[in-house]
Amino acid sequence: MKKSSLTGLVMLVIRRDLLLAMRRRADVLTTLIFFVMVVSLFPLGVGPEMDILRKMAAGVLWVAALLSSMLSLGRLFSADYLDGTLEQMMLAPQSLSMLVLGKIAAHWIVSGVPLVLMAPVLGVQFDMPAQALGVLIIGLLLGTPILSMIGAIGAALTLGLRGGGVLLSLLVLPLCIPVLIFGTGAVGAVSTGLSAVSHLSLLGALLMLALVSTPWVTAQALRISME
Amino acid sequence: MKKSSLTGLVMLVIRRDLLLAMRRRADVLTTLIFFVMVVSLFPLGVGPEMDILRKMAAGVLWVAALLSSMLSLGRLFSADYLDGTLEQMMLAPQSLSMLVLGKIAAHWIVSGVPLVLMAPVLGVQFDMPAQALGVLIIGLLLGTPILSMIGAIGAALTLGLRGGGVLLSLLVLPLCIPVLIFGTGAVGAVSTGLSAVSHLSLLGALLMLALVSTPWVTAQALRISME
Amino acid sequence: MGDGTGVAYFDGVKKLAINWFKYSAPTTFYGLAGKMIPWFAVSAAILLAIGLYIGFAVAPADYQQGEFYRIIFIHVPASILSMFLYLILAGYAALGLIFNTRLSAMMASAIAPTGALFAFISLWTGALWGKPMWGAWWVWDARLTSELILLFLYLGFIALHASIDDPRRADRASALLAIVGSVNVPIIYFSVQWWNTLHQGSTIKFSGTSMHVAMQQAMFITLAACWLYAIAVVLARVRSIILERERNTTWIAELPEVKG
Amino acid sequence: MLEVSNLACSRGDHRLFSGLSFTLHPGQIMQVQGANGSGKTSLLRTLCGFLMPDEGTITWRGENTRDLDEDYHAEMLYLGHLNAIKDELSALENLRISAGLSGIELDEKEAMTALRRMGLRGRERLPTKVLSQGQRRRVALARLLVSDARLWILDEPLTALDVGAVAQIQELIAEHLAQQGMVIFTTHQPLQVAEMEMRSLFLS
Amino acid sequence: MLEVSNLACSRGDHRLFSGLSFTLHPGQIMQVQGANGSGKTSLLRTLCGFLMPDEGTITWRGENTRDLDEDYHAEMLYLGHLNAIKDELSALENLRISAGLSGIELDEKEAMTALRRMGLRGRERLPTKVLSQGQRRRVALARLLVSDARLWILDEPLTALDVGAVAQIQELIAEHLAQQGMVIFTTHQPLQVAEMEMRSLFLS
Amino acid sequence: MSSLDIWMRENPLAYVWLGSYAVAFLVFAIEIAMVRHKRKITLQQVRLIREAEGEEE
Ligand code: HEM
Ligand SMILES: Nc1ncnc2c1ncn2[C@@H]1O[C@H](COP(=O)(O)OP(=O)(O)OP(=O)(O)O)[C@@H](O)[C@H]1O
Ligand SMILES: Nc1ncnc2c1ncn2[C@@H]1O[C@H](COP(=O)(O)OP(=O)(O)OP(=O)(O)O)[C@@H](O)[C@H]1O
Ligand SMILES: [Mg+2]
Ligand SMILES: [Mg+2]
Repeated sequence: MKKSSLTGLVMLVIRRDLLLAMRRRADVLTTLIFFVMVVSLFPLGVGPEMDILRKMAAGVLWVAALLSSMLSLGRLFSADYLDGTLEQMMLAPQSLSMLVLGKIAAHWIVSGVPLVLMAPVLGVQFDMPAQALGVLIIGLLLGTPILSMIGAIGAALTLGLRGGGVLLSLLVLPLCIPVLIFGTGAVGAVSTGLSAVSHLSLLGALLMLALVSTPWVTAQALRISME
Repeated sequence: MKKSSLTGLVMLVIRRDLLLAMRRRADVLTTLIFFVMVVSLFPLGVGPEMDILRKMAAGVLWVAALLSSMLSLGRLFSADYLDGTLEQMMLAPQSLSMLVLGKIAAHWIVSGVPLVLMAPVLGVQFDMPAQALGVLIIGLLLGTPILSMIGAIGAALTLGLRGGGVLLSLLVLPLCIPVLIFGTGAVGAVSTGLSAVSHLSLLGALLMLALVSTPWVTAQALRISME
Repeated sequence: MGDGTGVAYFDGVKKLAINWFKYSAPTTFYGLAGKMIPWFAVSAAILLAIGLYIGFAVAPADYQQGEFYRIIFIHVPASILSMFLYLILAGYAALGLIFNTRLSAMMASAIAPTGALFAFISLWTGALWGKPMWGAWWVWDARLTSELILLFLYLGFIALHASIDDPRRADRASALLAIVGSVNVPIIYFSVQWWNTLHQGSTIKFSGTSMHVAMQQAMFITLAACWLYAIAVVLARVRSIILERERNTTWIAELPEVKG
Repeated sequence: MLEVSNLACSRGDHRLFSGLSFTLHPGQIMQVQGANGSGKTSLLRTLCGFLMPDEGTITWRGENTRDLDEDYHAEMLYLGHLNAIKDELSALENLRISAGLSGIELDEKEAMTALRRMGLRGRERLPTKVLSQGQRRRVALARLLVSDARLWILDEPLTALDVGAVAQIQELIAEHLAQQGMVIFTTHQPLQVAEMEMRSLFLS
Repeated sequence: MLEVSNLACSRGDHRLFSGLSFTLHPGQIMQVQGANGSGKTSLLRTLCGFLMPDEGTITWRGENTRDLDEDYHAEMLYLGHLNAIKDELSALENLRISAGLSGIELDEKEAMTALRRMGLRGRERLPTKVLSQGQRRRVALARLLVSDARLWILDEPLTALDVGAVAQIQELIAEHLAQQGMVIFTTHQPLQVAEMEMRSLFLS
Repeated sequence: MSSLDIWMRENPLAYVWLGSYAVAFLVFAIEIAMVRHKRKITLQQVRLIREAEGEEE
């Protein structure tokens, strides 16, 4: 028996969440497949004309990424809330914000990263040019952690409420719109021959901002939801 | 105290679910707002060119309808499962399939109908012509109950599993694709000057098929999930 | 026990006897499958070699497609197998659900990964073919899309089975899903009629009748090879599943590979 | 009336019990006892038909419960770990709906009387989400008062109840038995039913 | 050490209690009693800091628990209605993680010993979802064995436990008190702690 | 992309072999490896269980 430090505790939380994700491997896969499926639904609905499809590609991929990270966010705290683990986390002898950050990191590794890796394959299906694909991926790499972090606030606020999933999307989607706009904007810029740097650096700035502020806000939201 | 009949019991289930929906009014609204939001995200992601937008309109509306009914389906049985009401329903002295049909009907009234009513407003935003709008609405009116019914099977199968929402979509979306194809096909036909009757009557046939078979299949799935 | 105060008791001998009877089907099947696997595997390898030899050395290049058409010798078998395997899977699932036979459910879950992989190969090789032929890796054509949906159906089956821990519930739930999904297969298939379609029709119409025969021969031989391969792999997988599920029975404990 | 013969049940790979037989006649009560994890809940759920037994049969009035199905359901009442009440609905609405689901239409007055007898006076119209653990359990148990089922299957009915409520439940059970009802239940707390011989079934 | 003065708490519009004061010294144990809905759970959750009291203060070693926050958390242990265990993880993993969350790193052997003492021998590596109600509660209670907290706050620790497990918990509490620990708990079942004066707090 | 196109036109057979058959064989190989691995693991597990039971008796 020995006492654990702050980093020790954060690592414990990350390890625990990854372990749980491994145990429920299907979950991880399903988020990914949901992403693939939403993306593939559009051509079915819109029709097979490659010209239109190419133009919508970045938009569709970003919207699908947004939706699938929203969906997987519903589970970020709810399982822990329902079985009482969240109560125990709030009684941990370390700052709740840091534990929250750990949970968000684990969530991104499990649901954000596979999505980023899958995106190029889907982009090819829409016949996206290579350069646009590259920008898309960098954008997703910067953007998905922001989505996870903003989503965490929503997940904390809607904890234990019925219809959490939809309510969550409702709260969080408007906040995510800037990410969507910069992300698709970057791709748009590069396809019209402009530079994507300004869009991407705005995304980077958003990422920093989110990293600094959201864990604390989420921790407060959790405290409120536990009352 | 008096004994209740089969129709009495089904009506009780519908009344109860509508009452619950009224108590959680936020839920009903959020499904609708989710629909509106997904539809509105696309112009943001794809860009403001009206030509492209008009061509994607039907597809986007249908996909959004599909996704929002998937999301609300997660709740169809899960609340009743978690608090034990479903056990009691299975012990009701009437056929479980009929109770299931009651629940599906209530779900459609609460989540399908508002969506159908909202669709024309959104269609106008995409500059859809009046005739196409009309066909879109008839299609949605025939299609959304099918989505609810197919979704009910998925909801019953994934009962009590983690990651239910996403898993549900994975199971159910492929099954819903014909509905999507006929629904958008009808709009496509009418916009290219053809008749939408054949598509719509196929949707009608699917509806009949679903009405006859899905309640029973769902009831079996519920029995399996309760073990 | 009996009337009055009931007493739970545990009759070991009786349990063994009942288990022996109940599990007799997997018992015999396990051994039989073990004996058959090498035959299927070897003949699959031989046929594949012959088929590919005819396909690449005997059959000449197509006058329109050049050498690219030679993808057909893997593409078509993979496509056909992915569809048939789904129907077989659904058939086993239905058997298992209706007659509550354990082996059928195990067969269904053994087929799923192979089917999914064939669907993947079909998509992959099709995409590689599409690039030189249509100038795009992927078009949203009915045939292609339906193959993609088929892959999703497989994945849904696997995911559902994997997310349920209780094996009996997992079997029954995913069996129900497979049956419902099979209703969808013809619907998807007929959707070809509502779609403008780039993909080849169901009859092979290559020019050059003299080569036609060699091409067809090669294709049928590789098709047979793929069938044999699929059977071998499925049998091997189902043996592991039987071992896993029946690990508490005596006949498993008495197997030479377990004892040794 | 309820006749169980040679029942065997397993969860996962684990055989919980086998060769279990007993008969429950009208007016009889039986307590299922056993340590944690001995299979009490599984037995009750098998009797309800949620779990399929590995072997053996359960008959009610001489017919297999599987075949009777809905007719059997009409004559039995199961109360599990879960309360089967909705947080958003009031105690009153909850009781009327759950009675309705078991086939009995209840008017408001009858429901009120039942809830008051369960010690929920003044809380009948509050949403149940604001009730305490024990109060919620009482709402669930109020079904016992309005049911006309012959067979009661109760899984740990006394959890979270205070002394007063426990006494009430004992009284209720005694009444039910006096009217030729049957009860089968589990509990880790002592339960005394006046003037009744309590049969016990030990699982181990 | 734990000093509560003039505490008042309400849920919704309903004042549960007010003017509540008591002090708990090392080696003391206190049972919070009261009928269903009298506010026992609310009191315990207030002591943990989940609920804000309307009035009054809670101090620990003379300092307000609100200000101490994490330092207070390091010295207390709360077990509520919920078990805080994960279905997918084994009993062993659950115990190690929950101990980890309360700041104690446990190696596998220590965790094993604790679980065995709680009567879970042979089930340490099973996913907890296959355990019965009582077994799951035991996994949660195993935290008591590995914790070094001074103050234990236990909400109905005995639910779902069989006779053997209840005796075990009584023994554990006696040990903790002998080491100058403090316990505050609720239960509707009788609990006897050897050679200890049991203080009672009645809520009504 | 265009360089790939040119290479593809010039070496169609290499394209077919590397792109389709090599990948297909790789998939087969992976599947066979997975099946063998699964058999190894299950056999191990079953043996472990048997040994555990042996100890209990
Ligand atoms: C990703 C792309 C593709 C997919 C998913 C795909 C899928 C399929 C499927 C499912 C079949 C079986 C059809 C049946 O049994 O009736 C098939 C057969 C066939 N495919 Fe493809 N395919 C793709 C691309 C291509 C391309 C690009 C070509 C050639 C230009 C092609 C040529 C053929 C031919 C010749 C057959 C045999 C048709 C027959 O049954 O006689 N495929 N493909
Ligand atoms: N969120 C809430 N809003 C309004 N009232 C509430 C809320 N939570 C609890 N109450 C009320 O507060 C009272 C006390 O509840 P509490 O759970 O503390 O009781 P308890 O003493 O633990 O009872 P039990 O023995 O049944 O567990 C109850 O009457 C309940 O109706
Ligand atoms: N789904 C399942 N899969 C595998 N094993 C299970 C499952 N459900 C229960 N078990 C096991 O079955 C045994 C009996 O469980 P059950 O819930 O019937 O016990 P119980 O007698 O009600 O115990 P308690 O007094 O703790 O409620 C337990 O040992 C448990 O581990
Ligand atoms: Mg139990
Ligand atoms: Mg309480």
